[in-house]
Amino acid sequence: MKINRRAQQRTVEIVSNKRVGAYHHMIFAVGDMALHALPGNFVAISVGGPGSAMVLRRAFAIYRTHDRGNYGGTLELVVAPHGQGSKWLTALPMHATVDMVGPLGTSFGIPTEPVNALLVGGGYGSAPLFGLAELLKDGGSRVDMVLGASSAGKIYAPLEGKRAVNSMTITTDDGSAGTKGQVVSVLAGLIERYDVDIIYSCGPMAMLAAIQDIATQTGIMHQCAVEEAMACGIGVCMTCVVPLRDETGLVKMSRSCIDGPVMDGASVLWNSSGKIPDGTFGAPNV
Amino acid sequence: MKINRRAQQRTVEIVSNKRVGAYHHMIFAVGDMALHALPGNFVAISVGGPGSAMVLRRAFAIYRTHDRGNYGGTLELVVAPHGQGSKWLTALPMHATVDMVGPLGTSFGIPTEPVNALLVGGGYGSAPLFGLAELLKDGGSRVDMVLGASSAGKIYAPLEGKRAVNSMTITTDDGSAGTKGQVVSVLAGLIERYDVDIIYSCGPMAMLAAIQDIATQTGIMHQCAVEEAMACGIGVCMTCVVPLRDETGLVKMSRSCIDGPVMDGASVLWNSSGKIPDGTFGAPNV
Amino acid sequence: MELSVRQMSNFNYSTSFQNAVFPNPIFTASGCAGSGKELAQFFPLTEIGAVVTKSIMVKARSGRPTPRMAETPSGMLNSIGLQGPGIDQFLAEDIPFLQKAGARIIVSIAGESVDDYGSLARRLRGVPGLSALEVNISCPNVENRGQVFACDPIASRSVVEVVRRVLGGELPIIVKLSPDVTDIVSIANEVIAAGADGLALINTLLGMVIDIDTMRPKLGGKTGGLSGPAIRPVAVRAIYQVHQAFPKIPILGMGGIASGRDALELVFAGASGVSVGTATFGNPNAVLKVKDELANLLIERGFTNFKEAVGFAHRSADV
Amino acid sequence: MELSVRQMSNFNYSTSFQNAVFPNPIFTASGCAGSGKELAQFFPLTEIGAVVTKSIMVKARSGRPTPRMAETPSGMLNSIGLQGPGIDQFLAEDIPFLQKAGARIIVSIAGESVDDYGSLARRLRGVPGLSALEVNISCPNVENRGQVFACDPIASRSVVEVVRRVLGGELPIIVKLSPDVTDIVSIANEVIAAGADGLALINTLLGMVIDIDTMRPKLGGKTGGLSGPAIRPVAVRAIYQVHQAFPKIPILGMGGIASGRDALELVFAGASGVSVGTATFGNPNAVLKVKDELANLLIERGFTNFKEAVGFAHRSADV
Ligand SMILES: Cc1cc2nc3c(=O)[nH]c(=O)nc-3n(C[C@H](O)[C@H](O)[C@H](O)COP(=O)(O)OP(=O)(O)OC[C@H]3O[C@@H](n4cnc5c(N)ncnc54)[C@H](O)[C@@H]3O)c2cc1C
Ligand SMILES: Cc1cc2nc3c(=O)[nH]c(=O)nc-3n(C[C@H](O)[C@H](O)[C@H](O)COP(=O)(O)OP(=O)(O)OC[C@H]3O[C@@H](n4cnc5c(N)ncnc54)[C@H](O)[C@@H]3O)c2cc1C
Ligand SMILES: Cc1cc2nc3c(=O)[nH]c(=O)nc-3n(C[C@H](O)[C@H](O)[C@H](O)COP(=O)(O)O)c2cc1C
Ligand SMILES: Cc1cc2nc3c(=O)[nH]c(=O)nc-3n(C[C@H](O)[C@H](O)[C@H](O)COP(=O)(O)O)c2cc1C
Ligand code: FES
Ligand code: FES
Repeated sequence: MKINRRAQQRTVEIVSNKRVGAYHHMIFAVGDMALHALPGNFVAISVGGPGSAMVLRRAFAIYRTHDRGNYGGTLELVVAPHGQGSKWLTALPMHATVDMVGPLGTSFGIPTEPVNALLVGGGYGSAPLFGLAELLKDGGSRVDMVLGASSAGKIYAPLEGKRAVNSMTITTDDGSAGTKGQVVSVLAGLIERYDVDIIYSCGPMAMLAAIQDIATQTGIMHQCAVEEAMACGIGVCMTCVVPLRDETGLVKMSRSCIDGPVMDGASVLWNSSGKIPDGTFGAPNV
Repeated sequence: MKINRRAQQRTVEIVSNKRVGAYHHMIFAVGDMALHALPGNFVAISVGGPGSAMVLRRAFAIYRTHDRGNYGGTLELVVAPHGQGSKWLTALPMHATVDMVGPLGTSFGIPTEPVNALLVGGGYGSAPLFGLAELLKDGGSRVDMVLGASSAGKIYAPLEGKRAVNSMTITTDDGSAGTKGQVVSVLAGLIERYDVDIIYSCGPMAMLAAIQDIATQTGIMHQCAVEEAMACGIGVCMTCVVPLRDETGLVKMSRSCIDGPVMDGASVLWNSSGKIPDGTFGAPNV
Repeated sequence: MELSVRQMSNFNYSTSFQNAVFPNPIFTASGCAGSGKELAQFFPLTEIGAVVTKSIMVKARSGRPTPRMAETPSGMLNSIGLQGPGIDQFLAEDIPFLQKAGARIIVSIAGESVDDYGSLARRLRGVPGLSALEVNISCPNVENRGQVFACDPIASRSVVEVVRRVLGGELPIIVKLSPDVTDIVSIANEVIAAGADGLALINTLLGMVIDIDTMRPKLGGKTGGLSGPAIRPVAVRAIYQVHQAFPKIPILGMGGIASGRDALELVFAGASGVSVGTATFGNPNAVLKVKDELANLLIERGFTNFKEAVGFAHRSADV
Repeated sequence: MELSVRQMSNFNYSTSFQNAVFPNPIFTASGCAGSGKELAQFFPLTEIGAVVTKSIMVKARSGRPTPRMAETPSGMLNSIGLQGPGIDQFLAEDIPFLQKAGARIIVSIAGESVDDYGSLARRLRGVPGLSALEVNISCPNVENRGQVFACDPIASRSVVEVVRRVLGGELPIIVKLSPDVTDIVSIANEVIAAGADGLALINTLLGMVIDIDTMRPKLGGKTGGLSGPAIRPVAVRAIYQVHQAFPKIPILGMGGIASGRDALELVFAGASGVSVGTATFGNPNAVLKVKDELANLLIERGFTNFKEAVGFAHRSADV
């Protein structure tokens, strides 16, 4: 079992915090924590400062890392100011420090041979895909990317990221950028056009489920980073579970922080929030 | 009954925050709240910011106010970074804002005729005495002051404050400034030397009680600002009570936020924390 | 904001507890609004649904010794011990003020014996301008080794029966329950059977803080009542359970409400009215803030009538 | 700090629950330390007093549907629903790991019937290297319309009697009580009479959060258990009351402990050991932090022996 062998807890300094569209791009000086991070891993950050009523960490997918630079190792996140915790974080000034645990969780699997990969991101779900794209390109793969969001401001796609992929497709629900509609509406076309072997995705659960439908229909692989609410991020609380089919066919409620966040899309029993799928290991006998 | 007729709730800006010895001298731009404050009044400030686990305001005696100036009306406090709330407050930067309610409570009574007044402060309890000294001097009174604390750093006595009084005596428990010992040890001498008519005091409850003993022995008036833990500061919670004898001789558990903080020392039944004095209005029949 | 305010005119914010009607459902919580005078300094009492008075007893009462409070994470403990002037002075001073201020008045009563409750109800029966009685049964019963009425179904029932008998149908009776019981639904069942028109949920939880410097309990009364946002999930649960069991009995909800979103949780759980207690200590204008925010949230969600939202979580949960 | 560390050598931090001795009194809380493996990534398990395992049941159990958690002011709700692999796999996988890691082990057991508890005790009786059993009776009793054992004195008693009978004097039994009862002292009394060597106080409080956007209960299981600093005053009170009534019965305290000062409150109230639960979610090293801070605070206060501090608030309160 993967037990976050390389995870560290440390106080890290914010060395940059910039608004980009609806998000904040934040850079942290994290020392050698940066050495061990792989695309798909996440970090968990304490929010609210001393005396805060917020007792749980917040998880953020790692956007990218640099081993060395002006600040030693750095780690970057793309954070949406959403509720109290993320608003607190994105409001922090330069040089403020936060308590960070990472890198945590599973990472995207990289094929040993060059492939045609389609990377699909929803909202800030694009963040981990750029580092992944780089790795795939380094391995000789073709990388096409499609990013979707409700509106243009919620597409996170920095210029260098756009340049690094073979093609970039944008969809927005309101049509304020790219094609009007949801990412799934353009997937079938892209899969055919680019002869896609594998889909990598990150975004809201409903989007991942829809992508899996297409992956199943077209018979291609799908690795996705899921996002269940996490209380601990380190595997000790059992709040973050999704029903996952293991190699033997057994469905278990599996922790998305340790057995994920990156999972094989075909192994996840989708749309099961609010229920325990029949036949799950230990499910109540009805 | 005095019901804080002039109290306002408003968001005020910090326009200065300086460490002075063990304290922070803080100035807030408060608009016309400054107009109505009298020596002895206090303000109540929300601490911890949004998402804080601290649900109660903190009370601070008003050090002084100015009706107008660069920032319009200003109000000044002397704050000891003690627990979580005061540490949060004293760590705020310039231009940060806080939610303040004030002015609250009773104020020191000013004699209509010139008198010989002795002002006694313990620790940050000196804060409200400087404004009081000014008022008394304006009315032609003689004002002597004695300030005590555990050590020199905890004596708050700005230069202009020292200059404004006829004499200033300092005591510290460890002898690091002034006379070694507690304020009460020098009181009898000062009362005699300056032919004191009235004592005004502010500081810890034990000090106020000891002063009252001397006031009783010497038969002089004593007005003191008490400091009971306050949950609301505005008279609605009944947590801040002290047993107080009214004009008819009846002892009632009276709110120090509304019937105080300034009280007639002779009317307070001292040393009754942890008990209800016998004969108090509504006391259990034993 | 603009939008909400414009739409407000079409929004029916009124609520009722049996025959008592209130223009809006946001009240003060008993013991958290002084005599009303103190809050009237910050806003006109006519603005809020009702003032719930501090619990009044037959005789004057000094309350518990100090220290009477301790701040706790997202909450506080209090051990006021029902300090108050007794019913005579209350009727002579506090009630006339509230009447003059035009406030809708809910008088909270507390007793040490079943008879006490009867006497209090008798004194209040004819008083003009009262909207309802709140019967606080979280008090030690001196006739039963000090066991709190609200923890004993039989004692709870007796209190409500007496009050009901004295009042006849004159004033709605809202019985305030303690969460410190094994089965709040069964206590609710008893008091409803005894004639309660409504229930108030929840009173404080019994708690303690130890001062790590003096190394002894911090409060003069040793234990105290825990209130504030910390207990909100317990309040939501209690209201949900009781509304589920008795959907026709109106509930006055309280416990950690400091904002419109907090109040909305209680309303969706089943509260027909919401009292704001501890939040007033942190913000004198909290009751008004809750009132305005809740209206906006309801309007945003398409409700045109407050009453449609009451208990909504029960209806939507099974869709 | 310097000073404390120097003096540490003279400080006796050990504690005991009947014949089980622990080098220090800071444990994990059941259900808050995974299988132990996950925390071992952050510190050696030998550093802490003991690992209390998540409650294990006879059969594998999927637990409740998601969402399983909601953050609340200074706390959280969980509705894990005792997900676990069942006793067989637990004995085959989890226990060997803990044994190898050199951890002191307290196994928490949970059942749906009195028999379940008996079977579990039987399976655990001979297992080498266990320090004690924690008996979690905050579970629905399927044989009694799902009423939680811990809410019913008779059912609580039956469970403890069975476990005692099966174990003989072999392993200390620590019975974990729920605070959601009218009179926790009377429940304590029953389980002590039935043979409990120690008590664990407190389990979570029953709570609910309503999602104001979906307008329904946020948790898949609707209600959940409230934990974290919000409930600390309830834990202190429960421990104080029970220690007052049964000063010789060791108590394992828990409920909102995140620092040494928090733990000190529980110790002064009467806890011989302190479990750290929810705080680990916010800080993987919380158990160690509490251990170090508590030692320093006790040394600062002149204690040379941890056990002298247990229940100190009772002794100093009457001075
Ligand atoms: C593996 C993982 C990766 C993530 N990566 C990112 C990222 O790169 N950028 C980013 O902005 N956010 C990310 N999130 C979401 C982030 O952790 C926070 O949940 C989000 O910022 C909202 O927290 P809040 O305090 O602002 O909101 P609040 O509403 O105050 O949060 C209350 C609680 O609900 C949980 N919660 C709320 N929304 C979500 C959500 N969408 N998913 C999971 N839990 C939620 C919070 O974690 C918290 O415990 C990620 C979450 C997970 C699990
Ligand atoms: C009328 C009045 C005037 C005051 N004037 C000043 C002043 O001018 N300068 C100053 O530094 N402080 C003053 N205080 C004390 C101040 O209100 C805070 O209590 C103090 O700053 C400690 O708060 P904290 O959050 O740091 O400590 P915490 O220990 O976190 O406080 C916890 C709770 O205990 C209460 N508390 C703690 N210590 C005291 C205390 N000594 N007196 C009353 N309540 C206490 C707090 O108000 C809070 O509710 C005054 C208090 C009162 C009642
Ligand atoms: C200081 C204080 C005094 C209280 N006095 C009373 C009272 O006299 N009668 C009563 O029924 N409840 C009393 N309560 C309980 C509140 O009315 C309310 O039920 C409880 O505090 C939960 O609400 P809150 O979290 O909004 O404060 C009191 C609460 C506090 C904090
Ligand atoms: C996620 C979670 C899972 C828990 N699982 C168990 C359990 O399996 N058995 C048990 O006895 N208590 C369980 N508890 C209760 C804790 O052991 C503890 O009694 C409670 O949370 C109070 O302590 P805390 O505030 O430090 O978390 C659980 C608590 C949480 C938060
Ligand atoms: S978040 Fe705690 S186990 Fe995954
Ligand atoms: S502090 Fe609330 S009445 Fe005085």
